[in-house]
Amino acid sequence: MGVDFEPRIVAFMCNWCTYAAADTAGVSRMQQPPNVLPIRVMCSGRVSPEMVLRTFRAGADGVLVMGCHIGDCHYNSGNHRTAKRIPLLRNLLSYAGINPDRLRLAWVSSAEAPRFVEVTNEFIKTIRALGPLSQGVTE
Amino acid sequence: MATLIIDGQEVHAEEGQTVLEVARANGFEIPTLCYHPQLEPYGACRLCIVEVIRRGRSRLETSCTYPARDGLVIKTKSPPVIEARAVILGLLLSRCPNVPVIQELALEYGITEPPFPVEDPEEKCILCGLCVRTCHELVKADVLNFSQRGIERRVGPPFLEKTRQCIGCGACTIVCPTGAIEIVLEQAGIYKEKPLGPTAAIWVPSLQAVPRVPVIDTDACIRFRQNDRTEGEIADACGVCQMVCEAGAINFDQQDEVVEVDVGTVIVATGFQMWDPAQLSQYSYGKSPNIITGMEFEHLSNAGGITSGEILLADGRKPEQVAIIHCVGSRDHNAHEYCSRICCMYSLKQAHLVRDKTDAAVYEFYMDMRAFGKGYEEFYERVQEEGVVMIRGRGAEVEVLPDGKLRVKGEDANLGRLVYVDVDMVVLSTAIEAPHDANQVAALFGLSRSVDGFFAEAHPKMRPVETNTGGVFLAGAAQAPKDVPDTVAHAGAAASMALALMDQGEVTISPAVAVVDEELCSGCKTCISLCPYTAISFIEEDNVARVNEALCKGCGTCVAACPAGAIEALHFTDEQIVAQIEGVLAWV
Amino acid sequence: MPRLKSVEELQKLRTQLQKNIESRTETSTTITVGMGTCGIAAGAREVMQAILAELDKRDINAHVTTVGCIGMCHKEPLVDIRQGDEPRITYGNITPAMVSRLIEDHLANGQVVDEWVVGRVAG
Amino acid sequence: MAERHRADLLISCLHGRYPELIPTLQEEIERRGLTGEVGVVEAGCRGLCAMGPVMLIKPGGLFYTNVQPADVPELVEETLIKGRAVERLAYKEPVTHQSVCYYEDIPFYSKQVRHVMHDCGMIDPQSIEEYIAVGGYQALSKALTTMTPKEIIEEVKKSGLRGRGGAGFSTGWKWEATRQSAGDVRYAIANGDEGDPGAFMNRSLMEGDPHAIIEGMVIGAYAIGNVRNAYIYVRDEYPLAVSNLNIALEQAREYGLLGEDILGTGFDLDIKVVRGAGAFVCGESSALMQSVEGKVGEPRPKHYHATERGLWGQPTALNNVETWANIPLIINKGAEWFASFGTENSKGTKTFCLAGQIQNTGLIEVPMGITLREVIYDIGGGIPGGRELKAVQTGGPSGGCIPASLLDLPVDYDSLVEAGSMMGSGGMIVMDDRTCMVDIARYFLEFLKEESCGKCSPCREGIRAMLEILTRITEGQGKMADLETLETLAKTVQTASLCGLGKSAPNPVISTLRHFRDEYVAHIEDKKCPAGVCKALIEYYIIEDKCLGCGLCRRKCPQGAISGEKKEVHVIDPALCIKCGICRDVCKFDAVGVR
Repeated sequence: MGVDFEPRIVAFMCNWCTYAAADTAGVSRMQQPPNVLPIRVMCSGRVSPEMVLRTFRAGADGVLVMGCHIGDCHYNSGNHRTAKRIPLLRNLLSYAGINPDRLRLAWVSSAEAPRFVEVTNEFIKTIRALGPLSQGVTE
Repeated sequence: MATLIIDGQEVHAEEGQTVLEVARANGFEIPTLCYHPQLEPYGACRLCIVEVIRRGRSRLETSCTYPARDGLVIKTKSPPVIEARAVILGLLLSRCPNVPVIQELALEYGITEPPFPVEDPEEKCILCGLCVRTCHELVKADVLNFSQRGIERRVGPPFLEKTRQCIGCGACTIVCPTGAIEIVLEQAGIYKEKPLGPTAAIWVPSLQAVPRVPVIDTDACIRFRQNDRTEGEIADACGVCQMVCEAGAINFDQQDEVVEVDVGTVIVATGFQMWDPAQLSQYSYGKSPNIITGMEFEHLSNAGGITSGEILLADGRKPEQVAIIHCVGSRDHNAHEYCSRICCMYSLKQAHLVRDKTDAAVYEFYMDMRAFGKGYEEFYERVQEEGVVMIRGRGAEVEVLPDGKLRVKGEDANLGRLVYVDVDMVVLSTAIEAPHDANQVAALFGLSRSVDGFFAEAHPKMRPVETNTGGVFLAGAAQAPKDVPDTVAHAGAAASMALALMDQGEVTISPAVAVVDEELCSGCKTCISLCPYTAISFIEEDNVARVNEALCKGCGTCVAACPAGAIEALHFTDEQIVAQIEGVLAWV
Repeated sequence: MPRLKSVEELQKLRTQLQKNIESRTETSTTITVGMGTCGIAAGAREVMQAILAELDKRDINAHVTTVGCIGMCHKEPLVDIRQGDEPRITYGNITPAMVSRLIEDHLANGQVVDEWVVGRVAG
Repeated sequence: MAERHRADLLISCLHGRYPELIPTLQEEIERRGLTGEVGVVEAGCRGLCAMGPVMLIKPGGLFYTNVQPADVPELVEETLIKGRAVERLAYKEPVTHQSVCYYEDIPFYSKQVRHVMHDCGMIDPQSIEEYIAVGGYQALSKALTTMTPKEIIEEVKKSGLRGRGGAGFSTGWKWEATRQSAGDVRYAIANGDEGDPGAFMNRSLMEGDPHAIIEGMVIGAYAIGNVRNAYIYVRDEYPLAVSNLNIALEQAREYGLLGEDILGTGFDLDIKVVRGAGAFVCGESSALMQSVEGKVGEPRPKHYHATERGLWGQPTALNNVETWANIPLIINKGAEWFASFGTENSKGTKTFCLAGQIQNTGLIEVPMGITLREVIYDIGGGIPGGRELKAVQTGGPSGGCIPASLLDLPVDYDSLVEAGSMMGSGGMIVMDDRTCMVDIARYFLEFLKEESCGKCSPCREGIRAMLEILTRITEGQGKMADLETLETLAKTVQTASLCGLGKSAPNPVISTLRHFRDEYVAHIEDKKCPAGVCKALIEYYIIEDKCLGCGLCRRKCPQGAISGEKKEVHVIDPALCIKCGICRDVCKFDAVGVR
């Protein structure tokens, strides 16, 4: 795999925590690569498995689902659903021939702009190491 | 009503009053050591002796126990009285030669040296029994009593051993006139958050609060503690505050209660707390009574405080040098990284106060002088003109010298070298931080907190008083450190936001809600249990789920879960999101 | 033990109890029995016991004392009776059988039994 | 119930020395066939305690002293069978050494007037029957059935009876004040907390005639009104008094003389014995009442008299046991009879304990107003060894010392106070010329230092300070200025102390300073103890003219400080001598002198 591989990562961010953290990171002029493509959802619980799969199909090399910390959900319990769904989905991914490491769930609160940068950079590194998701090939 | 003549002056007494009470009420001075107005008279020290002339017979009697009967003639300063008091004070001074209160009283009667010296000059107890009576009559713990008799008499718990009966209320140490009782705190802490110095269980939390109302700390209050400890068996301990409160304002039966109020908006203005400088040992806080925090300096300097506003050292002297250290706990990677914003200005004010009230030299160790507000810079200049020595550089360490002096070490960044000054008093300008229970408040209102622990506003620039929870606003230092003008402005803004919301009388909800396509809905009810707002109900006759738009907050959890794909989140429909995904991934 | 319910009962009890400590209370009558070896040999003890029994029977308050030999051994048992300031009357050769009359005449009736008298001593 | 005896042997003052005496006697009586004829009674104190066991034989009044079990066969043979006195057991006149066989003839008794103590030693104190037989509870029945409470109080007032505990407050007035104080519940207390060293009048009375006290209290309770409970406070060091009182109370209850409906009159009263807790100060009225209440026996301020607010805050009549025991006498014989004894202001008789340097140590009862000379020389038999009387200490530790020059002082409340002492409960300690008055003052203060409760500062600290000064003087370290300091201290302690103990504590100092100032001066200026007591100031030496060289002192000296050949004059080595005084005590020739 080439050094010039630039992974395309779709990050689902909840409106209240992670999206705000990303915003703050931006306001704070924190350096981050452009590989992360943000999709704002109201709650991480809005992210259905189908949508993640459609994202991979649409050509993403990795998917990040980010929401509030457990207990901090703006909708009380939306992220509890996410916390159940995403691990299940990871099992399903390998069945579908996609390395489960390409999907990650992370909790980033609105106050954690540095953590947002850290999590995304770390994920970019992981995906960069995994290489591009080759369509139709079982990994 | 009885009429008496005291030192030639006619005075009146109520039924049941003693001669001492009447005399003191009329301004006659009678010395006492074993008397306390809240305790039964005891008549042990005999200092309050007066000459009582009744039916032509003159006798020396203790005024604290003698009933103020009609027709008595009292002489409080006749030669036999003075002579007897002098002899008694001589005896007491011989017993306790090193007790200041005895020394002073004895001096009033012309006695400077103990006339009958004893072997142990360190004795402090004069056996006045105040502690014993307090423990018995008020605290009702009956821990202290006398043992032995005569000159061997002593005060202590049974067998002079530590006893669980002692609740450690410290009342005995407070009534003791000679400081003979010390309290050893095995479990420190209950006095920790109180104003400077030992405090009672009833205190005024903020000296300049309006109304200035004291509170009872039920964890420290003898009455409450005895009641709790004995499960109500001793329900009437102490109560001194009730006895002395002329307004009858003390009500022990008042209970904490939960008041439920229906409101449309909430302003969170929970403020801040002072950071505890004992966490950084280099400042030696707690190792010398003359190392105080800025807040403690405020208590000291307050005209209503314990020194009536005089700035004094613990031993009562005036300080000759005072150091003020900025940024204690602020701008520090080992404590709080943020700037507490208010310290520079209050430190300057305190430097000004020291200069104003004493002749002490003042040294300010500062990192940067943040005189950012209106008129602040001018004040900074004025303080400099007052002769305050400004040392640019963090005050790094405070050392308590053997003679009690305090050595402040730091770097003078301007000179580029280490400096130290020896001072009498150090004021630590400590950081302010979010209250220790901010996380509970946050959970209650669904608030986020910034890295610094303060509550996060909805947007750092555009929405400084709103939160992510509709109808909940922030005011003051709950949001971030603020000085008074900033707090007032911020609070005003929060109030206007709340008022604006209330003025509308109705709320506009987000259009981003979920809707069920009833054609597709299979009636599986998966969504119903998922909804945190019970916004989805099942319609039996149509065998479909339906969303109440007023309740739905639009989180979309149900959308993601619907097996039939029958629910859509408006403005966040699958199609829209997928379009976005495809859009962003279209970038090559 | 009896519970006293009235002053009268107390008085009755007292009268009854008084006898027991008679020897310790003041009395004007003293009966003295000669108890020297000679007296005992002549039967003075029996006489004395008879006197005690008789006094008890008649409820008479009198002290009974003993003395040693007074030298009239041939007249033993000797019994002296003295009442108040009256002269002391000494009876001789008294036997228990004579005691009843002696007590009755002398103490109860105040009649000296002249035929048994051996001497009178004033004071 | 006792039987009618021709003779009763009344045995007193056994003091536990010869527990087998009475059994031996009873055996001997049985052996000689005298059972039923002769009774043996263990009776209360007869006063001549130093000569106990004593035996009084009734009728007749033969009186034996120091009776021992070995004397029994002879005693029974001679006295009970033959009616003869055993002269060697008779009382020996201390001056003439003549034997006195009969009770009435003993001067010790003949000068006494025994009213309160009359039955003491005459009856068995554990038998209510004997008490009733000698006329006990007659006063009670008279008072309850024929007199109103007011009449009783009037009678007691008229008798002039004053408190026998020492202060001498009029008993009648006290009762009246108690009666007049509002209260549904009132109390009566008998003070039997006798604490003065060398005094045992109250103990003898409580042990020997407990019913007299009880009878007096029932009468008093009836007179005062609303008294349903009364207490007898007895010091715990008197176990026999406690047990005899309890037996007496139980008997009185059984006979219906105590408890509910006494003698069918409808009057109720119960009396309980409260045992003291071993503190001298508990004899002080307010401390005593604290102690009865179950609190620490400490005095409290007495601006309200106990007659107003006493025990548990209720009106209380608190009298000495001797005072109570006088009541039946007054009721039986009348106030006039009672008042015919004594002086103008001190009526009746008073018991005293003679102790110290006197021949007849013991318990006496004399009419008030008798002179000290009569007490000491006629009753007491004078000073042993023909020594000279120096002073008499009356009133217990807090009384005062009366010098020999005041020997003709009448013994009554007011005269004693005038002479700088007080009646107290009746202790009299006789001191001869070998007594150092400074040392005596020091001794009493030492006692008071131990016994001060320590509550109030003048008493607690003042006694300590005075004691230190006195100790200094007896050690030859005194200064003349000390005397003035002592006087100032004494005055303040006297006027400023809380209770009677403190107020009277300086009396030993004040009275010795007043009457024996020269002895103080001798200690201070000349560094000499005239009486030869204060060790730091004396030296023992052998008077050469008198020493016969018997060697007794040499053998007895614990330090081996005496040397000398047989039949030659001995010498004491002052360097080794510890001034114990044994040589002086053992020398038969008065050859050891003190300088």
